[in-house]
Amino acid sequence: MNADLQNRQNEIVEEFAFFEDWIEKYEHVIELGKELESLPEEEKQEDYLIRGCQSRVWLTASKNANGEVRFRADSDAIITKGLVALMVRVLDGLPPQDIASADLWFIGKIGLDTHLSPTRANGLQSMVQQMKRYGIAFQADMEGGK
Amino acid sequence: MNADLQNRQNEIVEEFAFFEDWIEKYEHVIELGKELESLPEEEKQEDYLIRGCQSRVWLTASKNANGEVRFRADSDAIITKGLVALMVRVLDGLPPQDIASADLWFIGKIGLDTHLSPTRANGLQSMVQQMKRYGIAFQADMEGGK
Amino acid sequence: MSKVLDPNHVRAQFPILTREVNGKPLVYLDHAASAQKPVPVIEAQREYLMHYHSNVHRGVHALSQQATDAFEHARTIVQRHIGAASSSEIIWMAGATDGINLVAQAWGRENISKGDVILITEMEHHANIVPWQMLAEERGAHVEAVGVLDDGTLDLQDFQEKLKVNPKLVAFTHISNTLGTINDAKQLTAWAQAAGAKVLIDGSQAVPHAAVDVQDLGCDFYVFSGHKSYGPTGIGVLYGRQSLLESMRPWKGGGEMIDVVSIRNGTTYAGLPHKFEAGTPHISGAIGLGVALTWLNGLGVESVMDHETVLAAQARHGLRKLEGMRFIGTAPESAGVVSFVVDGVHPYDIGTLLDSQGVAVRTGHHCTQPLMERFAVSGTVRASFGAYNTLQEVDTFVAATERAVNMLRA
Amino acid sequence: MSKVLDPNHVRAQFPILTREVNGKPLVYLDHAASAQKPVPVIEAQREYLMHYHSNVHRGVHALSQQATDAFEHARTIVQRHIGAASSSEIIWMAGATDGINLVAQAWGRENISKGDVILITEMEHHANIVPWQMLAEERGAHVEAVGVLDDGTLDLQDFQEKLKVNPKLVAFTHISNTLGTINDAKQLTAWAQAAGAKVLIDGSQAVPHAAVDVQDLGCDFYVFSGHKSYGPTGIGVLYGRQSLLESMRPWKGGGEMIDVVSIRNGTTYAGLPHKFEAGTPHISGAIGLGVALTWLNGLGVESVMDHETVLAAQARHGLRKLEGMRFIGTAPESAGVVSFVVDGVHPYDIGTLLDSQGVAVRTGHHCTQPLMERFAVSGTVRASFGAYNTLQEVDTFVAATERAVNMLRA
Ligand SMILES: Cc1ncc(COP(=O)(O)O)c(C=O)c1O
Ligand SMILES: Cc1ncc(COP(=O)(O)O)c(C=O)c1O
Repeated sequence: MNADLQNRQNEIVEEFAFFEDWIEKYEHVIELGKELESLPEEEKQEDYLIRGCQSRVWLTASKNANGEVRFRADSDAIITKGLVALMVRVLDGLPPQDIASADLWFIGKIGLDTHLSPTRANGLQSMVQQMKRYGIAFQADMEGGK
Repeated sequence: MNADLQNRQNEIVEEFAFFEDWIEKYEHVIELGKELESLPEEEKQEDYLIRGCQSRVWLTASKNANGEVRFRADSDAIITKGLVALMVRVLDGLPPQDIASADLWFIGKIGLDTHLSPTRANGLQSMVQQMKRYGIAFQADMEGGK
Repeated sequence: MSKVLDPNHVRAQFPILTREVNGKPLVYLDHAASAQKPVPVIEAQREYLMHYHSNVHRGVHALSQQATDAFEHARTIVQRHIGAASSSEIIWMAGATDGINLVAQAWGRENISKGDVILITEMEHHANIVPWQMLAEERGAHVEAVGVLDDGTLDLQDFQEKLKVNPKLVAFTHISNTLGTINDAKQLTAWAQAAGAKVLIDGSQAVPHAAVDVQDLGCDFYVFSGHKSYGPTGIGVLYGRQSLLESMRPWKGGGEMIDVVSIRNGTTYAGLPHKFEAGTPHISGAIGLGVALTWLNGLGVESVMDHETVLAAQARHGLRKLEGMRFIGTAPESAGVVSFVVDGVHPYDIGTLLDSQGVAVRTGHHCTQPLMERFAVSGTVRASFGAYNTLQEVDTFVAATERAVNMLRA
Repeated sequence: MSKVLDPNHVRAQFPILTREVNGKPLVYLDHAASAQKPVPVIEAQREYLMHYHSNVHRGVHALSQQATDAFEHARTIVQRHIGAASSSEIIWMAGATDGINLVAQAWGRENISKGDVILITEMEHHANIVPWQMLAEERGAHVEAVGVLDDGTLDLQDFQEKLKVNPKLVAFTHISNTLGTINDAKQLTAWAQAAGAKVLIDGSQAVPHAAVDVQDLGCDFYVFSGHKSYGPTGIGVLYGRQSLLESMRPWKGGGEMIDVVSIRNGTTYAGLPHKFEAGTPHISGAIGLGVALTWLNGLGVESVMDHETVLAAQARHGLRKLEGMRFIGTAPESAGVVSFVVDGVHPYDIGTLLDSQGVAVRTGHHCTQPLMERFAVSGTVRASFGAYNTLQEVDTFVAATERAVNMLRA
């Protein structure tokens, strides 16, 4: 398992350990949402859109020179965006195969897993799925290119 | 209220007071069913048929010289026929207006009222309704003929 | 004059209200989606399942008789509750949606032809839109929608205007689930019928909050769901005028709805109400709904409405102070529903932060997307009140909203 | 080998079994009509209503999330129980009847044309006859029925013969509710599909008594009701192969089943399974059915079947001695159902006298009138067994029947 992936998750869990109640947790998530750079309006296209029933998520991915995957993402709801920021923080810049197989245990540990439920319909679960699909696609890409 | 109607019902209630359990009551009802003269097959016509979902009842009515209503009835199920016999015994030979307005309290008193429930679908409830309708019809008939 | 309701007395009958959510006492303000159940409703269903469950109708044994009697008794409770002329006008359905679909399919297919107009309104729930769109598509008819004014009242002028093309059917909601607007259902019915239309009223939001008398309204069809009226899930009611129901063909085939079934000679159907009740019905649901309506009558539905109106007024009063607050639906005649958006803040975020403070509201389009389009919002936050909500809960809700908005704005 | 079931252990979970009827202990032998509910099923529904009821899907608050999770979890229980490939192939319906009507209307209208044949059998329940007759009438198609042999087995020769006209759909019951006959559903499906037909299996009587694997059967549709499988009333299941369900248009319109609703631009629909689930579902029913199937799995449905088969054999053994006894349905492959008539005695009378002795059986046509016609009887007395019936109860039933027949004959 990728060490970065583990370290990043541990870091987030420690960060959230400080908070005493839900409100404080969400304060932090909102903070993260605000810090995440927004996608320019012209990139918020249908192609990058993941439609939840209540909030929407946009996600783009590319591969850098080192073969690592770079994610950029946004949401129209700030709490969703904060969670999006956490996902990006954990997976951004990893090699494709590590993304494809990533176990994102931190989200349960910090108690925000209900937001990732397939029935939550905020687009987050589909986003994580989509991130992994990019991992798989870029991996195949590399193998294909060998 | 017609005195005969009251006496006949009282008589039946007394008759049933002897029985200790359901089985004995039904034994008596079956007895009554067997004693009731069957309608000849040719009278068991569609016109006289009252269709229940489970058992069927046939009922005919006529007016005698005294202006009293005479009922004859039958059923293909013997318990239904026994109950039919009780109805006939109570209402047969009464003047139309007394039939039309008859309060048949005996059936509750002897504990067989579930058989008369509109949901029982043995045809009995419709039969009682039909007997009363004959009462009304013959009454109108008389008034019309005055 | 209706008596004043003591919500604390009412609360005692709702076990769920003592629970906590996210470490905070639950404040349940999602009645337009579904109401909680009082103990008598829960117990009646349990009692049924523990002591006299059986399939209904045609059974000779005592359990079947007992279940059938309770089931049919519930039908007469519904009949009286909504003022129907006869219990055979009361058809058990799976819910309001099911009832509207029955009318769309069983009545609509026979009576709507190419070019016909079905008139609805912009404030309808999807349940009172999509079945008509599907019918219109199949039959080559058109669905038109009466507009809604800025305050959320129905545009009566537009209504009368749109009646001029003589729609075959006019279907509208008695009370809007998103705006709270109370429509003058009797007046609308009279106008629509004068223009030659049949009228279906969606009473989903009316039965839990208002006195309903279908004969006084004069409508042809009326539908509602049990679960919004403190009753069980999976049960609802379609009322239809007897002669109309009689003229209609059945919708679903199966047991209960037949008279004689023959493969060679074809099948004949049962009379009302069974003609429209194919299959084993939701017996415990019907019994539970009967108990729920009896319970609601005990409180006095007018007292409930008065109480909820006070709560809504108090909520608006508190929320109004928040910067960027915009109420969606401010009609003078309205029920205990408060829908709003806050400038620059996403409803989902407010809903999430309210939840983290124990307050349950609904956010999103509330199954009224055309209304969202009309008010140019993607969704709203909606608090909808019930008989057992208190003024303190309203204060909690307002304070929690204020906190949420401040956090989201900061 | 399946483990042997201890009915007394099972009985303890059914409160209703301790009650009396007409002063006698209840002997409930009417499972083909509806099964009683074990405590876990009753309690799961109560628990839901007391502690986490809320409308499902799209709610942001904790209750809605909790209710949705439980509701969707129940769907995966059903999926696994009947061996479906995916939970989106499991559609919640109001019952088996509702499920068959969905297929008849949503699939049938698009796929059945003038002159087409729909093949059923003479042993079908009205629920698996009337929807096809209604469809056939509308589309100008024909319903044909495969015959039944004297012992109540399906006439396989006739089945194969009737396949020669290449019916578009073959619909048959997995187990007959009147005869107890177990059809070789896998074989029949293979034959029908080889002839180009889609296959619907009515599993109403199979799910409570037999292991069902829809992928192994290979059928296109499979339906059953919750209430016959120890679950709640008002809930049932339609299984459909994913690709087939995807190709079908929705049946009912409303909330849940839409993607985008617009009055001007029309409406687009949600994906499976929601496309077929318009309106607020029967949440407590779905949860209860999940618990019922889990409970049934705990007993082992094969053990249940073995147990019931023993009971039926014992009943036949006892009844056989009665003069004029005629069993309707004596197929070698049959489930725990004993249907009979007695010469010169009306079934209604027997049913009434059994009831007076506390024994609940069903009498009449059991919603299978064509089968009554086939066997030239107006109705039968039917005892149908469940997991908790005991050999003593069978003896009570036989003795009570003997007593009834003697009284009626005397
Ligand atoms: C074989 C069969 N099919 C269908 C049904 C109909 O089931 P439901 O009435 O629960 O819809 C029944 C139950 O009566 C049945 O026994
Ligand atoms: C106005 C209105 N109509 C119809 C419905 C549909 O009710 P159900 O989902 O119970 O069928 C609802 C509930 O969501 C509603 O609020």
